[in-house]
Amino acid sequence: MKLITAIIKPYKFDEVRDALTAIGVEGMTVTEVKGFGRQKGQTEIYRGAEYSTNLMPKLRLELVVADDMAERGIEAIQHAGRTGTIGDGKIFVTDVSEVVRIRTGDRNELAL
Amino acid sequence: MKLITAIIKPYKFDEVRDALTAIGVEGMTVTEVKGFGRQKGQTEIYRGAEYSTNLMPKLRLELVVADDMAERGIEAIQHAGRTGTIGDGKIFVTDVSEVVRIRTGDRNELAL
Amino acid sequence: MKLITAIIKPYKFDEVRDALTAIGVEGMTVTEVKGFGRQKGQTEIYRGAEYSTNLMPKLRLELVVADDMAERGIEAIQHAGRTGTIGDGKIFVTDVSEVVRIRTGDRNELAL
Amino acid sequence: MQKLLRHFAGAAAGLGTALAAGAAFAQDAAEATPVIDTGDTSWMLISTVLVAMMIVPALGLFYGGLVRTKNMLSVLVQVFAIGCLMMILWVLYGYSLAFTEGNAVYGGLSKAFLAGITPDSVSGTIPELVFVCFQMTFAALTPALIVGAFAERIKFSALLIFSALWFTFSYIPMAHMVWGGGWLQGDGALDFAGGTVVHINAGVAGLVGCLMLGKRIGYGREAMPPHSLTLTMVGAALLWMGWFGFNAGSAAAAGGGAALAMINTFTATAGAALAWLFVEWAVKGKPSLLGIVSGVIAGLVAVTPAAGFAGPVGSIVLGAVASVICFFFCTTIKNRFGYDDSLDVFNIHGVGGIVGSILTGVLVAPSLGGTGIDGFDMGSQLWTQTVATVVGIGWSAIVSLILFFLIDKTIGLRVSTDEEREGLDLSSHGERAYHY
Amino acid sequence: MQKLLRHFAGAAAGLGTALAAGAAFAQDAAEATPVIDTGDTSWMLISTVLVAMMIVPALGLFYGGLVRTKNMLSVLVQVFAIGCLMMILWVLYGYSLAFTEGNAVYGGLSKAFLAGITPDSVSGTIPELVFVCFQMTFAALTPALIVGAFAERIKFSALLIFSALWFTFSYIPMAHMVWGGGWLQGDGALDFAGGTVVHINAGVAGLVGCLMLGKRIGYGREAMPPHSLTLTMVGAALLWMGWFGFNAGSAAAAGGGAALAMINTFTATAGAALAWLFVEWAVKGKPSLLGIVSGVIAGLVAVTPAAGFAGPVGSIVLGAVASVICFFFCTTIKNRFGYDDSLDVFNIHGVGGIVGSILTGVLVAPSLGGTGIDGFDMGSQLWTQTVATVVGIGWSAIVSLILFFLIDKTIGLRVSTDEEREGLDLSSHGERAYHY
Amino acid sequence: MQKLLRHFAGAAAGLGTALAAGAAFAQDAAEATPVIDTGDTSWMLISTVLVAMMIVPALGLFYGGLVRTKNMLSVLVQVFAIGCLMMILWVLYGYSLAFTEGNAVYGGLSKAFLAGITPDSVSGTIPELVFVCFQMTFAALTPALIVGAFAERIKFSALLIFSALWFTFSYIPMAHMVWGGGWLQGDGALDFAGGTVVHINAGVAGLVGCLMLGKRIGYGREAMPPHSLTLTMVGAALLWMGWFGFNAGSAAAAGGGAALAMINTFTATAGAALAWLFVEWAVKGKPSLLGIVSGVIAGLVAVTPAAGFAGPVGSIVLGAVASVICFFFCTTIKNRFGYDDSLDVFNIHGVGGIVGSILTGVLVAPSLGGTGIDGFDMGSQLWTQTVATVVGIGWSAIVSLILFFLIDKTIGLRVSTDEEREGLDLSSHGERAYHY
Ligand SMILES: Nc1ncnc2c1ncn2[C@@H]1O[C@H](COP(=O)(O)OP(=O)(O)O)[C@@H](O)[C@H]1O
Ligand SMILES: Nc1ncnc2c1ncn2[C@@H]1O[C@H](COP(=O)(O)OP(=O)(O)O)[C@@H](O)[C@H]1O
Ligand SMILES: Nc1ncnc2c1ncn2[C@@H]1O[C@H](COP(=O)(O)OP(=O)(O)O)[C@@H](O)[C@H]1O
Repeated sequence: MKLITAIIKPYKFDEVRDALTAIGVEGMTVTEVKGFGRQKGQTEIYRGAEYSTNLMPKLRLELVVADDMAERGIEAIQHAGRTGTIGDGKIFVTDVSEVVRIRTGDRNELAL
Repeated sequence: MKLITAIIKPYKFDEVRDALTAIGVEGMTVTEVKGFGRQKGQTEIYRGAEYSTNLMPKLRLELVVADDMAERGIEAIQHAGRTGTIGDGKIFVTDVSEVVRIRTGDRNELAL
Repeated sequence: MKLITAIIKPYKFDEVRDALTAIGVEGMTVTEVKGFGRQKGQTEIYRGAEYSTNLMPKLRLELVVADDMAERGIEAIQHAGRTGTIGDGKIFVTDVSEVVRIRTGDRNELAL
Repeated sequence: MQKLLRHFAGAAAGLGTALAAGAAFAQDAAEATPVIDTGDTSWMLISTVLVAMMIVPALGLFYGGLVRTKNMLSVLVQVFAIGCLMMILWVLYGYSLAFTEGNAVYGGLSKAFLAGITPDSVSGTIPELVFVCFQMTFAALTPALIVGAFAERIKFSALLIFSALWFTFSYIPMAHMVWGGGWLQGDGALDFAGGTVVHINAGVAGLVGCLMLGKRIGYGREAMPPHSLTLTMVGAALLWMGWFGFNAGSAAAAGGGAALAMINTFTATAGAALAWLFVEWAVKGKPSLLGIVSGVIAGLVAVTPAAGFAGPVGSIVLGAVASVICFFFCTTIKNRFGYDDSLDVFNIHGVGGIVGSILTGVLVAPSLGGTGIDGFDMGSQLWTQTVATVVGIGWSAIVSLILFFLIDKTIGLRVSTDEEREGLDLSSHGERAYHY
Repeated sequence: MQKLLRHFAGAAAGLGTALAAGAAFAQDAAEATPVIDTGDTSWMLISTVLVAMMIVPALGLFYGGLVRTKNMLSVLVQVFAIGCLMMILWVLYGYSLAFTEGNAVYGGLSKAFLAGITPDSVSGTIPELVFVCFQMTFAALTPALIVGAFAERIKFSALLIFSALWFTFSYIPMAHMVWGGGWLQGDGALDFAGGTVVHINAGVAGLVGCLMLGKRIGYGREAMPPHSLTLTMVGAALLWMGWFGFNAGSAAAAGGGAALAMINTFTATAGAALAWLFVEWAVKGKPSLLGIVSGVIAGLVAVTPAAGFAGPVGSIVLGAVASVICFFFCTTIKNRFGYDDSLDVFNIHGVGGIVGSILTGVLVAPSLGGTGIDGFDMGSQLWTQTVATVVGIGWSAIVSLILFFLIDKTIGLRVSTDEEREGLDLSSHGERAYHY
Repeated sequence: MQKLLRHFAGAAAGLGTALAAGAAFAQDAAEATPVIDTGDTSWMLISTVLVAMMIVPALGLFYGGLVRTKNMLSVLVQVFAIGCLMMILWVLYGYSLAFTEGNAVYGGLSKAFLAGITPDSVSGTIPELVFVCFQMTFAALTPALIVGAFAERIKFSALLIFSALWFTFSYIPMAHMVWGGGWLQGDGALDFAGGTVVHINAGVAGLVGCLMLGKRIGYGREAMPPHSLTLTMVGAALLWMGWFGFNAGSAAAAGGGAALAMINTFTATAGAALAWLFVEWAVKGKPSLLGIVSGVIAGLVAVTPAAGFAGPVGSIVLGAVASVICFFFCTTIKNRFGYDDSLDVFNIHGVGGIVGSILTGVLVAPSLGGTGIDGFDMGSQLWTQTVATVVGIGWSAIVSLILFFLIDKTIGLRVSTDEEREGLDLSSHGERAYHY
């Protein structure tokens, strides 16, 4: 099984989720994160102090899928999450050796 | 070493932590996340607008353990985190190739 | 490619980021997390109720780097993130099988 | 109204009449050597503060809590800046154009820059400067009410220009017509504290605005829940508190008229709040905080024209009826017609104002516990109320339409798509509301 | 009290007497052609607004900040809805049953629906409608105070029913007994602004309620820290501000009596706040914000019955003593006995009210800077104060016990375990407080 | 000032004079059997509440919103505790030392513990106890203003000691000198509501404090954005509302003088708010919420000494000028000189106070719409204003310097590095502001 971790623009979430649901992904876990990268943030000014942050708000999606779903998942995310402007984010794939569904104790593919 | 990532119901956290402490786990990292899965959320209504979210609040636990602790860790979480109702969450296990303790520079098992 | 996950003290973030930028890391993803470990928190008191939490605020950095950058990344973080007191945090390294840049569809090293 | 009220027992004399008379014709009254009543002055000073508090923080919080985090500060800046700008314009020419003698629509410029008004000038039983201040708060509040209708997407510069022009061409004429000796003042329409001048006027401008600007990006598709109902609650509660100054202050004296307006401002509001709560409970399954505070505002709007005329029990009914109608607009009509009145300015201020304005003609009836007016006949009074209401709607609609059109064709009304998505706080104001 | 007070210099005449007299026996007074004093009226109008502000937003924020995020809105809806419901009931029958002539426990129904009260009716030196409004805010506040004791677990429908019944069977009788010409008014007990009627009454009901409902799930095991002490601070500060209307407004006139009540409302509160701060610093190691604001409330509660009788320096002592005793209840007694008085309603309002009620009998002594009363004897006054206090405790306890029992056996008092865990905001009201 | 004002039409009589006279020399006046005016009393009672509200919640929120989350509660505790402590000290000796006859710098102790003041004591047309309360709120507010200059790093115990001593050696003497019959009262300097005593005094102490304590860890390197501009907005708005009591209450009566002070408190503030907004828009590219509310405070500070002397249009100019100068200090001077005046206490209260104090000498000119004073000559009045300003600056600077030095050498002024990094909420007060 594979763990797909995707960093996306927050307002793209609904589209990405729909694209994933469409290909049969039934679960994922979402975290609000800050992304540091090429994309530069707005300058914030508070009286005398100016801060130009490079930390942009992003969503981090985590989904474990069966090996054969991985490529389709990646494509779905890349397609739906793309705006074509800097800061669209990344997708990382890592191997997962074991998955458990807490409710039932089911393991691996059964647990997805 | 293994990285155990567990998505659990927030109110189960104290029980899960106690179960892990009991088997000798000494550290973990906790993130507030939203889970998307079979469990459906309450409908929220704000004047004319109704939103039924599928994003449920969850806690994400991350703990790196020595290989021989992995199975006991999984069992402790599955046991303590279980309520038997939909939405109890998942556990994922991935391999970790290296661990460092920042304070000392200790590596691997020493760093846990 | 490697995924370096580092748990650090929040106020060390600027130093760690600068150290990583200095060695050529161009992107990372940051999450606010709570850490459970040896470090003990302050006791909070609210009228009759006292809570001594063991959950300390931490930042979790996630950066994917080319294999040959991994060791330098680890060292940069360990060096810049160190205060020498308990609770400085951990670094974990895992393998990443695939990376995609959403904007362009570039894969792997190209996507970093 | 002025003539009718003269015959009327005094207890419920609307501010417009009582004070405008004093203010506008101070010369004539001078022979009678008017004296200041410290009790009345004290009440009008604090009423002024209460109404000012309705602008900031109350309206800012009420609206701000309802938008998404990324637009929070934009709403606060808008309300704050409009309030301040109107205060300046009021002193420069607003007061004079509204409250000196002139034609049917505008007064004159004899008191521009408050010329000739000294601390010793008297208006009724209070210093004229207090009357200037009290009316200033109304003038500053009204344009700020409008911003809720097109929150989260308007360009700040366009809004400031719109507000200044709308103040000049819609607020001032309406104030002069209803309170300042103009067209509507003689026709017997009852409007105790500004149902037409303030709420219908602002509500209709909001509707026109949200139609002209179009919907927010993602409206109807993305979730846009209020970012802090806690703040909305605080805003609503403070609006209620401020409204005691608005309504009971409109009696212009600390006596029985203020007392009646105050109790009605309690009972109509309580009735409306509970009505929304229970209707929502029945229809949607759960009684909500946003529901009860929406009812509060609906009740306050509806009782504004009636506060000095209806009885306390009649006001309960008034509040409840208006609340249910506003509920229907917010939950059904808006969705049916698809206009994005973001914070329900028209659906509550406009609709509630219309209901209140018309029902005032019913509830003033002594048989229903009202104070009655000289020669009261419900049929003809209802007609008079309807005429004034329609004039208010029409005037505001036409002026707003023209202004929004002109601004749209020149500097544009909306921010860019990217800016809207980023949120106005960062893109227009360079700040973020929270760094927790 | 009435008889005693008549001999008493006027400066510190408790509202109950002064106005109730005027209100209840307006007919007799009619010959004396009572006139309205605009200064007094102005002060009572604004005092009414101040007390109303104590309900919303002040109490809502004070309590709301102390609960967990998931229950924030439930507290706000509870406070808001109870406040509105009581306002309606007050107009329908509450005022009449409390403040018209009747038997020892209840008045009559002659003024139900405020029948016969016009803007021209006078009570003392103010319009009777102002007195109705001022008293309305007390009646609306008191039942809302109770909700803190069993916050985070009560069923909303059960709470509304309890509040309506408790208002009818505990608040109204106590108000009639103490202020409306009933049982306790003749016995000489001193209660300037409502220590018994409001605070002891509500505090005891809260204790009974939290015992009958049981503890929150996880109480004592899970951390339940306040979700926003900032909001609690705002609430406490606004309660203090509103309390100036509560206490100094209870003088029913803008004179020396109000002045004394106001300075005592400053000094007792400041004394109590610092006392809690320093005791906590000494005992727990750190002075906290929640500590200082808890002291503020304890001081305000304690000075309520004494505000028009004690001297400013005596009030400092009163506040400090009450504060330390409440601290002891919140930090020790509650844990020892294990009742889950979630927001310390009994531990502060009940206990502080009792301390204040009894010490009023001491601090009124001219030798201690108090105003004195005719024929003062500390021993007998203390006895009188104790009797009134015990009656207040007993009455409220019995009524509350019966009501909670009946509701529990019929529709049930508590939400389900799942709903409690999910949080009342979502499960009972279908909303979330924050979407940051 | 006293002499000058006697010749002056009464409308704009500064509180200091009018009431202090009444208070300090009550004996002499006794023959004239002073009577209480209920209207004036009503206005002064509510003005007192308004000023009290400036301390909590207003100042607490204004400052609290500007600090980082981890120090939120520390600011709230500081403001709350200082306020309460000063109230106690005011009753014990402050009022007496400030407002009884004595030497050029201090009054006497004849009214320590408020000895001899009863509810029947009269001061001008109001009960003396009301005057005591009104002045108490000024005394409690002023030291609390200072904390913003060295927020996020001061040791709580050191702050309490500093505040008590600074109150005794800087606030009381300044109040006595300017209002209580001391040194500066006779020299003709105009200070309507406390520009020197309150704002310059506090602003200069803040500057000295932030220099003596040093910069916050990370200042200039780490981002330290305000944690909640929403709260800062609420605080600023409530400060404005409270300031109506501060300025218009300083007329000590509900008449034309209060009316003038009120309208100036509107127009100067609105002018200042817009000036900051537009200057920031021009210079920094975007108009911000923090900008507009900073302008609000700058305008309020500047108009404080002028409120009863300038005209409404002159006040617009006054506010705008002060605002631009304060903007310059906050954005340029502070960075150039590198002092960490964390929340810009000196840059706004100090600088705005100085600008206002001096320009009052200009704007009082009848030719500029001011009220004029007997024998007005702009040159000499400007000189008088400058002298008083310099005395205020010097006195506060020297006292603050000595006090900070002594405390630093004994118990120390700053928390440890670890505590500062952890945040004062947890390390000094054992709490966290939010648990969302
Ligand atoms: N090496 C990396 N490791 C982890 N996350 C990264 C890395 N590089 C970029 N990111 C994440 O991807 C986001 C987008 O990256 P950025 O460089 O801004 O744009 P783009 O992906 O379009 O080139 C960043 O905000 C960050 O969250
Ligand atoms: N494929 C997945 N990858 C990552 N997280 C998942 C996945 N499926 C479920 N989850 C997480 O587990 C939580 C519980 O899943 P859900 O399907 O609701 O219930 P259950 O695990 O009881 O079948 C989800 O809220 C989500 O956070
Ligand atoms: N086994 C672990 N798995 C995941 N995270 C851990 C683990 N142990 C510690 N951590 C993280 O590292 C942080 C620091 O650990 P701690 O034991 O307090 O100090 P130190 O690393 O200095 O020994 C913790 O707060 C937690 O976030």
